Amino acid sequence: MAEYAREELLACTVARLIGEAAHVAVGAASPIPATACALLLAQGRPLRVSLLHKRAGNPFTEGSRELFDLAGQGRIDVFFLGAAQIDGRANVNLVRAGGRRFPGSFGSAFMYFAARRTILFREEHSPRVLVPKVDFVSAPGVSAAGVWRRGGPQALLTGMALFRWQAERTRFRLESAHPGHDSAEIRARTGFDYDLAEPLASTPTPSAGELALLRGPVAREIAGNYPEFARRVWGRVAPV
Amino acid sequence: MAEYAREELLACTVARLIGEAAHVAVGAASPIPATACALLLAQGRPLRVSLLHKRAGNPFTEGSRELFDLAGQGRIDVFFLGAAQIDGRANVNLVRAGGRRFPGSFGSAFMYFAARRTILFREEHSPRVLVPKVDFVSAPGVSAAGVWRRGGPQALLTGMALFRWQAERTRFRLESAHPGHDSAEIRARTGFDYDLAEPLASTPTPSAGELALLRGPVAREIAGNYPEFARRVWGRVAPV
Amino acid sequence: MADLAANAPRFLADAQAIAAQVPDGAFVALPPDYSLVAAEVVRALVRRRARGLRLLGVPVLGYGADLLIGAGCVESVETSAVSLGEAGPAPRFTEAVESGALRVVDSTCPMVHTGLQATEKGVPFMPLRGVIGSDLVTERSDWKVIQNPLTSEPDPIVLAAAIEPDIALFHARWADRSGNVWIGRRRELATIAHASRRTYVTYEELRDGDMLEDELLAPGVLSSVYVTAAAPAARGAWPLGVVDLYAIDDAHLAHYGRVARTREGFERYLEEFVWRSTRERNSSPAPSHA
Amino acid sequence: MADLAANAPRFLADAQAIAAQVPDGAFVALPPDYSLVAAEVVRALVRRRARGLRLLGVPVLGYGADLLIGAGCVESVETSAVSLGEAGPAPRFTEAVESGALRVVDSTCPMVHTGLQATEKGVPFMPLRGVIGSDLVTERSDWKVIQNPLTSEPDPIVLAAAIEPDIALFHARWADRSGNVWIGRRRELATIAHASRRTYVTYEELRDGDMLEDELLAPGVLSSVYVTAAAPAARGAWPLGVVDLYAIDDAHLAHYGRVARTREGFERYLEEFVWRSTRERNSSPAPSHA
Repeated sequence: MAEYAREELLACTVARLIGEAAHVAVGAASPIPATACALLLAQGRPLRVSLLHKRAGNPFTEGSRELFDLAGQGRIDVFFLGAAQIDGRANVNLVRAGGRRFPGSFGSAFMYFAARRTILFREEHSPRVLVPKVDFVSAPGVSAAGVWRRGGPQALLTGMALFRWQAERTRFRLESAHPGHDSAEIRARTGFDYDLAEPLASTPTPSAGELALLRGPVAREIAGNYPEFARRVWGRVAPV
Repeated sequence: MAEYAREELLACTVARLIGEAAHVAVGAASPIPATACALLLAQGRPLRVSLLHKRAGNPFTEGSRELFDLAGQGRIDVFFLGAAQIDGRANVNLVRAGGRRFPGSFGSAFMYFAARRTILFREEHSPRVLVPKVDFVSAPGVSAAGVWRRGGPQALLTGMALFRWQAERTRFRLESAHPGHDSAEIRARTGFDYDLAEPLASTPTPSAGELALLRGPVAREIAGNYPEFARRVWGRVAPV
Repeated sequence: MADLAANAPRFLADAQAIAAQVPDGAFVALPPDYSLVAAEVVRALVRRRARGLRLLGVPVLGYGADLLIGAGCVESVETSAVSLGEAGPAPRFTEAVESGALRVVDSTCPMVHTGLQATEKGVPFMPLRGVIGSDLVTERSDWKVIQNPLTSEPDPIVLAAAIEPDIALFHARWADRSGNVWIGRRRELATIAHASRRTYVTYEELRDGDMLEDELLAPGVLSSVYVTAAAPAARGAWPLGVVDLYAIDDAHLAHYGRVARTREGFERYLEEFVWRSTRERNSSPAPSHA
Repeated sequence: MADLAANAPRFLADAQAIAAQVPDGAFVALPPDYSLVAAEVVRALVRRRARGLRLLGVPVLGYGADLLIGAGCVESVETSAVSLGEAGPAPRFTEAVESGALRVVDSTCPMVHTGLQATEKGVPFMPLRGVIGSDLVTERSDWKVIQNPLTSEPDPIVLAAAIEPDIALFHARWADRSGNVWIGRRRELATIAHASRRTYVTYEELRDGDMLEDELLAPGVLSSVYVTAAAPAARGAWPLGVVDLYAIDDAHLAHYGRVARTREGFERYLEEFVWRSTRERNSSPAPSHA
């Protein structure tokens, strides 16, 4: 089995979650989702990727409003959300908890409703992040009947595991553990309750082909918009 | 007294009505208001003129929405409205009357409220145009208490006379007759009731200085956007 | 009308191929005469005998709409006005309305923009100041006057319902190989495209490279994300204009405004300028009839 | 704050002169770090010891806001987030909120845009989809959830109140002698300017001619009608970037993100990069601290 960085496993997993989609949007400070999209493009998928914070050749011409308008029009298939806290109802908190202040909700309170699917992504897998109930709902995972909502959570990916969202049960189901992690550890590190798939699968690791793309064209592409990340994972420096 | 075209008298009168203003907007098919603005600019007034249908060097960069947004923001001081029918309450009709169809309301139903002042302008002075009550209200001259309204009618200029709007009385007052017309003729040709200023003044005629500007720089400017009009009044052909 | 997202750029052969994509009965948004009308597609729609089109003027209509109306392609128009500007009233529109052949949904310019902006943002309505007291409000069952919910003072305000065109149709200065089109400062075209389920664009010239990668060009670009398909049409706006390339053909429009006053004159005009081949129009300088 | 319309173009000497126009207590709209922040004016505001500023992030805030907050210039922020992006959380913001020194009016990006678009159109509110069920709604007394007035089906929808900044403040690539500024595809700057009572802009270079007369440049121009005053500031966005001219100084931002975690580190940073003369900053290549 090829050696790989955890970020590479996560990017490949995100790429699989994206699956068939016409238009994926990536928001602020999301190097792994951006890497996943770059991987799909490098694989020749006819995917449109809108990076909100792309520094050069930004796809938008209406400024930072355009991403939200696109989503409002129903043109965004997949979006990503990270959060300081995520609970078992797929609520996300990006504002505050226990006296700590986080950056803020960004576009979550809208995008979580307007994008067709949202992939929740947070590397830290701990009871501090995955809580029974978020201290502040930046955006709810579930909406009452009659409330307009085009889409919602698809999955929750952490540094340890992949959970699928079950819309009909409004609960997560543990789908796979990343290599090196097991069911008991995940249960101990997860503050909310969830369903189990038995037996628990192992998250597929990156193939040699995926790794070759990641370390070649994808790394070059990502270094432009996420220089710190590219340096850490691939030892790459941003092009000037 | 210098010889002058009726259009020149009207443009000079419109220029006086504009008076002190920072920003004047001119809508569709309004060569005489446009001429008045060009005259003020040629006189060195620090006036901003936005021509909705300026063909080259259009002032807007947000497309045809920008004029209305500007007015909504309170940035338009003076606007012009023509109409198929105008009544004594300063209502305007640009839609239909007596089986006849007119082009339509354009932006009147908004601009008449949002611009700080509106000058009503119609060359034809007849009982067919100046009616007791319009058949269709494209935009009302007067609004009920509590209805948001930043501005309203300032005056009504026709090919025969100038009426001032009296906001407190919600009626027009005949202010002056153009040379060659008198009080009785105006009364006979006006379908609505109005107040009289006694004695009736004569509308001032263009000065030699005004005529020189009109026939020089103003005619050149206007020929670009209103080629038919410029040819008719000044025998000018549009620059290519 | 299902598809919203266009992904890979799609190019069609010519204006006729675009016209074939516009089904009878479609709700088609058109720009005003001064803003990049796809006149060549309009002629192709007449030739393919399109029927039942519902036109939306953003915010007004002119020559192109009058042609379609006269040729019997149009069931209704929603617009703030139909006019030929300096060339006078739109003769076929006027005749069709006065004879009862055409339904008009009357609007006022900013209400059209507002209704499209609502769709652009994905909301069902958007408010606008003014308008109250206009008979337009009484006629428009899709507008509603409500009390401003944010104040306890009396403050009526009108809401425009979201306007959702099936098709946006216009002309552009350039397209590039990525399927982006350059519309310059004619931002109403962007709004139309954002709000429409499908967008068809004819263009003067194909440009190499990706215009979105060029910071100077990008502000005037409509991204291919909104473009369903594009097709070349040199002088495709004629007798209307494309800024910096060719001016509006005033003499031709004045000619049209005169001859189209009668049904017979209009038919002769169609014969001369529409039924004859498109290629002839495109390859030779546009004739003027003063 | 009375004046809306600027007529004759007004030029000021430098960023310091712009900072002098921003009164204590003003409600100031700022763009995000990736969109032409007038960083030189931010430093000048720190130097003039501005107090009580209320910042609006359109839709988020970053380096510039963190500097103002740390220097004690800010009473409150209304924003969707404050962050240094890849350089991590905004340290002075985080500290000020956690210590109770700074009031935050939390928002979400499209609600900021929507509130500004309301002012841009001159309406008191504008609706947005989503948001319902977020605790943001409970905290924002200026937002209101209503039943969609256009349907009889249950359909709650949230209204954003119009946001009316006193001052829009940003940087631009060019200004011309007519007072127009070129903002390229950063249209949020146009929205901010449209919605604000006064707009102050610093620019990299003065360009001859009227950019609105140039069809290629015009789509990226903000007309002087919205510009209260402009002033030159070469490298005026540093350590943030101006596309095609200089990139964001990642190493410097990372340095800031580290040292500003402590009050002492922040004070040293201010001493080094703000209290020392502006001229020094502008005339020499910007230093990087990796």
